[in-house]
Amino acid sequence: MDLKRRDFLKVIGATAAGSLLPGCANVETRKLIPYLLPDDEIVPGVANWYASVCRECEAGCGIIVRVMEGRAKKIEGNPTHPLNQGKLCAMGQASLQGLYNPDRIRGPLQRDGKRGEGKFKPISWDDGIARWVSELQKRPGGAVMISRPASGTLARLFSEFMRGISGELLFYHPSEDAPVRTANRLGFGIDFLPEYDLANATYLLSFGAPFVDHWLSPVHFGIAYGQMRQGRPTVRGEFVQVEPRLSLTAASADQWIPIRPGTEGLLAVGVGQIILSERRARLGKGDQKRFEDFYTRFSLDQIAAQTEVPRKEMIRLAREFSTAAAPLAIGGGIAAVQTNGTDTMMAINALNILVGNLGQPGGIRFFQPAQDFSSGEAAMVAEQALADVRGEFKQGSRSVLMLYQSNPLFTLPPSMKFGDVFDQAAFIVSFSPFMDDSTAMADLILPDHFFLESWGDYAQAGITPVPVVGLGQPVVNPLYDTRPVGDLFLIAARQYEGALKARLSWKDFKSMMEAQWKSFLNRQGVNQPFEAAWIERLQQGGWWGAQGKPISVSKRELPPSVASARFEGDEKTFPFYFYPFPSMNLHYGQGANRPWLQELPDTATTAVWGSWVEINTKTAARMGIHTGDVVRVISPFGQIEAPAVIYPGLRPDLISVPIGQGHTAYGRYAKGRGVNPLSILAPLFDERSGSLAAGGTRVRIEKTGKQGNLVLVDQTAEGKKRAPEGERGEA
Amino acid sequence: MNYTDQNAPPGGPYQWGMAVDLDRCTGCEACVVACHAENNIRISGEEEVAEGRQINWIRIERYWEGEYPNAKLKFMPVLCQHCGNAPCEPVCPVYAAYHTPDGLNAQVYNRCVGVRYCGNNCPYSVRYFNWFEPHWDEPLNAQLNPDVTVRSVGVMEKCTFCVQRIRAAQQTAQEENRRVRDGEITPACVQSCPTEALVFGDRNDPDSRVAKLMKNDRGFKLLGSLGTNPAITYLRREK
Amino acid sequence: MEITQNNFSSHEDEEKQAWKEIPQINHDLIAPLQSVNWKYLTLVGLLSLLVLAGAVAWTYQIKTGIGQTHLHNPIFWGIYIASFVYWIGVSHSGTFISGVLRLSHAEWRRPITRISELMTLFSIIVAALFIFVHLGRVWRFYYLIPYPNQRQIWPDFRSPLMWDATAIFTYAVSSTIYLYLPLIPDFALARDRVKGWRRPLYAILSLGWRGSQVEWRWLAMAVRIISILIVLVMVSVHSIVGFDFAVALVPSWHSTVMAPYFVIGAVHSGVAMVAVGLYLIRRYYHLENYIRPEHFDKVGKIMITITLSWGYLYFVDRLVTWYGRIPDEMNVIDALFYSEYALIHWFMVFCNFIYPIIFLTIPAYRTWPLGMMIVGLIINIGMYIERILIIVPGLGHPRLHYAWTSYFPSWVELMILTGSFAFFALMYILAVKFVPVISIWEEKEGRIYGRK
Amino acid sequence: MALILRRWAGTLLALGVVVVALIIGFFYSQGSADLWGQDRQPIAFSHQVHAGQLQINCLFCHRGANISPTASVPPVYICMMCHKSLKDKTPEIDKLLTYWNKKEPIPWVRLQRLPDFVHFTHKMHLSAGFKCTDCHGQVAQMSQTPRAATYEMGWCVRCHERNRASKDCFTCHY
Repeated sequence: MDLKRRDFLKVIGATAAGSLLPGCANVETRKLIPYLLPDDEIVPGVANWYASVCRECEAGCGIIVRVMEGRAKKIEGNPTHPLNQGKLCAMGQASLQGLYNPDRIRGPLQRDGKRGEGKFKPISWDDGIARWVSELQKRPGGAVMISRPASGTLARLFSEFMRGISGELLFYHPSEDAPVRTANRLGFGIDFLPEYDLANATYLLSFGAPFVDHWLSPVHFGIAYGQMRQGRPTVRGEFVQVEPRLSLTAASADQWIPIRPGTEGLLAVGVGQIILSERRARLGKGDQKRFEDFYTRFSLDQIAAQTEVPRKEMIRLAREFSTAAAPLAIGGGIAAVQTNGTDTMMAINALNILVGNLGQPGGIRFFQPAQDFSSGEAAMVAEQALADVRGEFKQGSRSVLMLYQSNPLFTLPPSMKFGDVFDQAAFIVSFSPFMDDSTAMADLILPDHFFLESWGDYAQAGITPVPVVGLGQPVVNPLYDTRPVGDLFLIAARQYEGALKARLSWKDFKSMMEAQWKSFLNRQGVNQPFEAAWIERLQQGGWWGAQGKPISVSKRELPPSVASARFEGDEKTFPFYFYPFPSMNLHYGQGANRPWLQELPDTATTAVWGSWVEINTKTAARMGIHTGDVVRVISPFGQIEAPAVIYPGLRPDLISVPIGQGHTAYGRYAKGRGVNPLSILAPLFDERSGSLAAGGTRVRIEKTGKQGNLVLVDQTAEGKKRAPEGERGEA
Repeated sequence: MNYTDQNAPPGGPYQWGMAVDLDRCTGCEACVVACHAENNIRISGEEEVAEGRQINWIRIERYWEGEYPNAKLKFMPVLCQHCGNAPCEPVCPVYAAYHTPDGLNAQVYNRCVGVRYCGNNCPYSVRYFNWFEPHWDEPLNAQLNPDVTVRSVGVMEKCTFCVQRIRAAQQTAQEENRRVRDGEITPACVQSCPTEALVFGDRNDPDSRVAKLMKNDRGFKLLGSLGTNPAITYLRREK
Repeated sequence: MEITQNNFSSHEDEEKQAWKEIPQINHDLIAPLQSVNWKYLTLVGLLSLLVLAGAVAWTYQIKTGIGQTHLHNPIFWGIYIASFVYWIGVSHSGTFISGVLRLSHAEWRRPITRISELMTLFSIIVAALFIFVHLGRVWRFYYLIPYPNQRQIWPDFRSPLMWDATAIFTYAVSSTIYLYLPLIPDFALARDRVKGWRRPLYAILSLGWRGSQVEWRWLAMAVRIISILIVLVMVSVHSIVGFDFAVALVPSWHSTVMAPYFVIGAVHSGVAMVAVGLYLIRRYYHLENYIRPEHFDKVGKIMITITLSWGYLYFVDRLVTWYGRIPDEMNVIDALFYSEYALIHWFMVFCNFIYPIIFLTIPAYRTWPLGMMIVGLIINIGMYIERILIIVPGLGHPRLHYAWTSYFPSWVELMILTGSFAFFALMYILAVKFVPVISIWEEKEGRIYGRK
Repeated sequence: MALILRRWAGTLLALGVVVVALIIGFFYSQGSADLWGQDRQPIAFSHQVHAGQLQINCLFCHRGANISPTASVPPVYICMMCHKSLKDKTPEIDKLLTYWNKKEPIPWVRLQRLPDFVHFTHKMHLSAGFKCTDCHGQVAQMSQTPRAATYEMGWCVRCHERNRASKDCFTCHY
C-alpha cells in the first residue's frame, strides 16, 4: 500500500474505456498509455477491492471500493463490518461523485477581494500554511475550530492541536440525534449509544424515530428491520410509528398515529401510566415507588386532549406494548427536535424500563465500545454551543475561525445571527474539499483530500454489539493538489512556536495513525508483528472484537418534567406547525452536489432536483392549492417560496419542507437550487441537549399565484392511481 | 481445454430469477443509486427529468392509499421482469430485444435502431430510451464501469440483471468446471439492499433461496393476468 | 363549350358528334402540361420553402438526437407514427376509388381515377419518409433490410413492423404500376404533342406506344388484372397497419376491430382527400366540363356509406371496451371521453361523423363543389386527430399507473409535419405539370363508347 | 425509334440499381469495418526483433493476456529491464530512454481495437487453449503489426461456430 510506487500511475492503462461510445470513433482510445511502473496489485482490466470507512454521514459504515486502473468504480458495504454487514445506503454509494465531483477545490486558495465575494486566487501550500500558522501565532488562544465530528486518530490530533494553541474545538454536525444521546447520558448515565435490537423485537413502538431515513445509522437499522419483519420463521415484528408527518419510516409501519407535534413525550407518559396501573410493569423493587410517584402526576384525559390520541387508543397501545414478547420503544426525528426533545426521549426510554427490556434481546442493550483507542476529549456539541461561540467572537475573546467540513452558515438559521462570526472574525480558514456556503466566506482555503484519497480511522461509539474501529485507506491517488488535513495540522504543529512541536512530532498523519494502532493492537493482545497485523487490518477494513456481555445499567433516571413543547409564533397569525426534515438523500445538504442524489426521487413525493412544500390534502383543498403551485411559507423570522406537493400523510395543521437545497455555493449541481427551510426558523433550543428545536417554529402559508418548476418523476395527479392488483391482495 | 457453451453448464441450464419481498422494502432507494453506479446510467438533469426522460432501471413506485388520518404509503420496486413470455421481444424488427437461453431478457444496444416498439409494448414501462448522447461533467466519467457499455443516442436500454456480473461468475465457474453457487451472483441492487428485500438466484436450482421464496404463499407475479410469465416474484406485504 | 346530352336522335349521330369533340378534349387536357404562370411558380416556391424548413428540422433532429421531439417514457410513439398511419390511409383512397370503380365499370370514374392514383403514389412516399424520421438511429436503417451479411443476422419477421415494411413495399410497387399502365397511351399522346426537353422523356415513358389494336387489347387486360390485385393489396396492407396496434399489449390498442377499422378509416380520409383534389384541379385548370357536379355528387354518396361504416366500427370498438369494463382499458376511455383528451376527442367525432352525416345527406350540398371540398378538409383534419388519439392516450396510460403521463409535439415535430404536407402538395403540383391529370384516352373512350 | 428508346429505358434502370447498391454498400462498410489508417508509432518497435529473433514470450510483455480481459501493453519499466543493461545505441532506443528519464509513458498508437459494445476477454480465450497467433497472426515475422483479421462480428461468429462456443448475443454484447 505504499503510495510512492503508484505515483506514476496517473495515466490509465489500455482497456476499452467505459467512455468510448458505440459507433463513435473516440480519439483518446486510439492511444495506448502503458503504466510506467508495474504495480503488483494492478492488472489492467482486473478490479481491485480496497476496504475503507464511509464518511458521508456520522454512522461510519465499512465500505469496499472497486478500483480499476487507479479509478474508483463502485462502492459497496464491507461484508465483514458489524455495523452495515455489506450493505450501504444511497448517500454512501454516491460518495464516488464526491470524489469525482467537477467542483472540488483543486488547490490551496486565498481570498481575493472582499470577504464573501467568493473571489479567490491560488496560493502555494507553503505560503498558505505559513499564513495560517502566523495568524494563529498572532492571536494565541484566539482560535475556534468548528469541525464535522472527527473520530479516532484525527479527532485526537485536532484536540491536541487545539489544546496546544489553547483554542476551542467543537465537533458540530447538524442532526436530530443530539437529544437521543443526551437522554441516554442523563437517563442511563452512559455516554455512548446502545444497541437498539430491532432485529429481535416483536413489537416496535417508535415515536418519530426515522430509522430508515437518517436516524443514527439507517443502514444498520434497515438490516435489523428486515430481520424484524421476515427474518424469523414464525414471528413477524409489529411496528407502530407515532409522528405528525408520515415519514419514509412510517410508511413501512403497520400503523401510523398522527400525534400533535411536541406531545410525543406526554403520550409515552400516558402509555406508561396505563402499563403501571394495569400492573404490567416489570420494575425492580427500588424503581416501583419512584415510577408510581412520577406517573401519577399526569391525568390521562389531559394527555389525550393534548396529544389528540384518544384514551382507548392509548390503552390499546399500552396493552399491545406491555404484553409483547420483546417490546421496544425508540424515539427521534420530529419528536426530538422540539424544545422538550430530551425529556421526550427520556420519557420514551422510561417505557423500555417499564417493560424491563434493558439488556434483553430485542430491547435496549449497551455494549462496551472499543477501549483505549484515543479519540481525544472533544465531545459532540449542538447548535446552542455555536450560539455561545458567537458571543465569544462578539466580545473579541475569539478572533480566528477554523472550519473543517462544517457548514454552519447553511445549517444554522439566520435568526441565530451566526453570520456575525464571519463578519467579526479576523481570520477564517477552511479545510473543506468543497466550496460550501461557509468555505466561500473564508480568507484561506487549504483543501483536504476527499476521504477516499486519505488515511483515517473511525472508533464506533455504540450501536453495534461488538467494539469496532474502522480503518480507512486511500483507494485512489489524489486527483488534485490537495493535502490530507492531518498532515496539515502536523506541519502546522512543527512550525508553531511552543510545546506543540514536542507533542505532535510525527512526520505525517499516517505514521501517527500507525503509532496509535500499534499501541492499540498491543493492548488488544494481538501478538503478530505490527506490519503483518496492520496489513491484515487494512484488508479487513478495521478491527472488531468479540461480542461482550451487555453492560448492566444501574442508573434509571426519569425526566424531571414532561410537558408539551413551546412554539414560536402565536397560533392566530401562524396557524401551522412547521417541520423542516432532513431530506432522505441530501440529509442536511451534504448530498446536494452529487447528481445521483439530486436525481434520486424522494420516495414519497417522487420529487427531484429541488425543494417542495408538503401540504395536507384537505388543507390544500381548503386553500385552493394544487401540486405545483408556488406557496410562500412565512414564519416570524422570514419566508421561503417553493412549489407545493399535496401530501396525504400529513396532519392538516402541519407544513413540512425538506432540508438540503437552497445552497448559495457548493458547486454547479447545488448552487441556487431550491430553498433552505432552516432559514426561517426561530432560535429555539432544547435546553437540555442544546440542539436546535427545528420543529418549534409556527408558520402560515400564502398562495403566490406562480407556477414553480416542480419536477416529479410521477407526473400524474394524486388520487387517480391504484397499486397493481397483486399488491392490493387480489392476485 | 473445454469450449463448452456457457449457457450449457454442467447440470443443466440456468434460469435467473429474482424475488422481491414487499414486506421488507422500506423504499430507501439504495438499490437505485447502486444501479446507476454499476450500469453507467446517464445523469439526465433537471430539464430531461421534467420531460419524463429520467432513466431508472430499477425504480421505487409509490402508491398512496386512503386519506388522512388513514393514509397509507406503499412501495414497490419495479425493474425489468425478464418475462419468459416477453411482449417486448417479438415486436423488435431487428432482434435487438430477445431472450437468452438462461432466461434473461436481453437488449443488444449496438443492434437497436430505435423504433421504440418494445418500449410501447412493455406493460411494466421499464424500458428506457436514450433521447440524447449521454454526458458526464469531467471527471465524473472517471467512475464509469468498463464492464458495461455506455449507451449512445437513439438506443433502448433496460435492466440486465447485471449481466456483466453473471457472465463473470459463469466464466469462473466454467474454468473450475462447476455450476455457479447460490448467492455467488448478486446484481448491484440486490447487493446493496439493506433489508434484503431483493433476492437473486437460479430458479432451476430447487435449493436456491430465490426458488424457495418463489414458493412462498405471499408470492404473486406483477400484472400476472397478462401471462407474461415474469422471472420476478413479488411477495405481498403483510398488513 | 357546353355539352348538351340527350338532343341526338341515334347512337350513330351521337358517336359522330363525339368524334368531333376528340381534338378539343386532347387540347383541353394537354394544355395544363404546357402553361406555367407566376401564380403556379410562387406556389411552388412557397411549398419548397416549407419542405426545406422540414428538412432542416429533421437534420437538426438527427444531429442532436431524437430527443428534439417531446416523446418520453412511456409515450415512445408520437405524431411521426400518427402521420405515417395517416398518409398510408390517404394513399389507399386512390387505388380504392379507381380500382373499385374500374371493376364496377362506373362511368363517372373517368375524370377521377388519375387524380386519385397520383395521390396514392405521393402519399405513400411521404408515409415511407416518416418511418425514417421516426427512427432513433436512422443511420442504422439498413438493419431493417433483409440482406445477407457477415453478422449472419436477419430482421425478425415476427415483428409487425417487418410486416409493415413488406406490405408497404408491395403496395408502393403495385400502385406505381397501376398508375403507370393507364398512363402509357397518354404519354404517347403527349410525346406527339409536347415540344421541348420533355419530348424524349415522354418518348421513353410511352415505351414506344403506337396505339395498335394488339396494344390496346393487352393494355385493357393488364389494367383489369392489376385493378383486382390492387384492391386486394390495399385491403391487406391497411389491415397490417392495423395489426401494428392490434397485436400490441397497450391498453386500447389491443382490439380485434383494428384491421377493418383501419381500412375504413383509410378510405375515409382518402376519399375525402380526393374530393379536395377534385375541387382544386377543377378550379385551377378550368376543367369544369370534365369534372362536373355529378361527379362530386357520386363521391359524396360514397362518402356517406364510408362515414356510416366508420362510425359503426368506432362505436363497436368503444362499446366492447365499455361493456367489458377492463380497468386498464377504461382508464384510456375515461381520458378520452371525460378528462384530458375529451375536448379534442369529441371534436374528432364531430369532424369524422357528425358534420359529414348532417351535410352529405342533403343532395343539394353534394353537388356544391366548394362544400364538398370543405367536407373533405374537415374529414381529413378529423382523421389526423383520430390517428393521434389512437396512439397517444393508450401509451399515456400504461398498466402501472405510476408511469402515467401525457404528450404534446415539439416545434421540431411540428415543422417536420408541415414539411411533409408541403412535400405532398409540391410533388402533386409538379406532377400535374408532367402527367395529364385526367386520363385522356379513358375520357375519350367514355365519350364514344361510354353511354352504350 | 421506339425500339432504341426501349433500350435507353433498360440502361437507365440498370444505372439506378447500381447507384442504390453503391449507397447500401457504403453504409454497410461504415457500420462494420474500422476504416481509419494505421498511424506511425512513436517508437519504431519491431515485434520481428523481439518476438522473432529474441524469442521473447508474448506474455512476458503483454502480461495481462492470460489473467485479464485485456492483454495490456507493457509498462516502460519492462522495456528498461533489458534496455538498462543493453549497451547498443540506436536512435529508437534513445527515444525509449528519453521517455524513461522524463518518467513519461509511451503513447503507443492503438492498432488492435474493438468497439466499446464488444466485451472480449483474452483470459477466456487463452484458457480455452487458443494461441495469440490465432487472432494476431505471425507477429514474430512482422516488423509492424497491422490488424491480422477484420475483427468484425462475422469473423468472431464463424470461429465461435467452429468451436461450438456460445453464439448468444449476450455473450459479448452488454
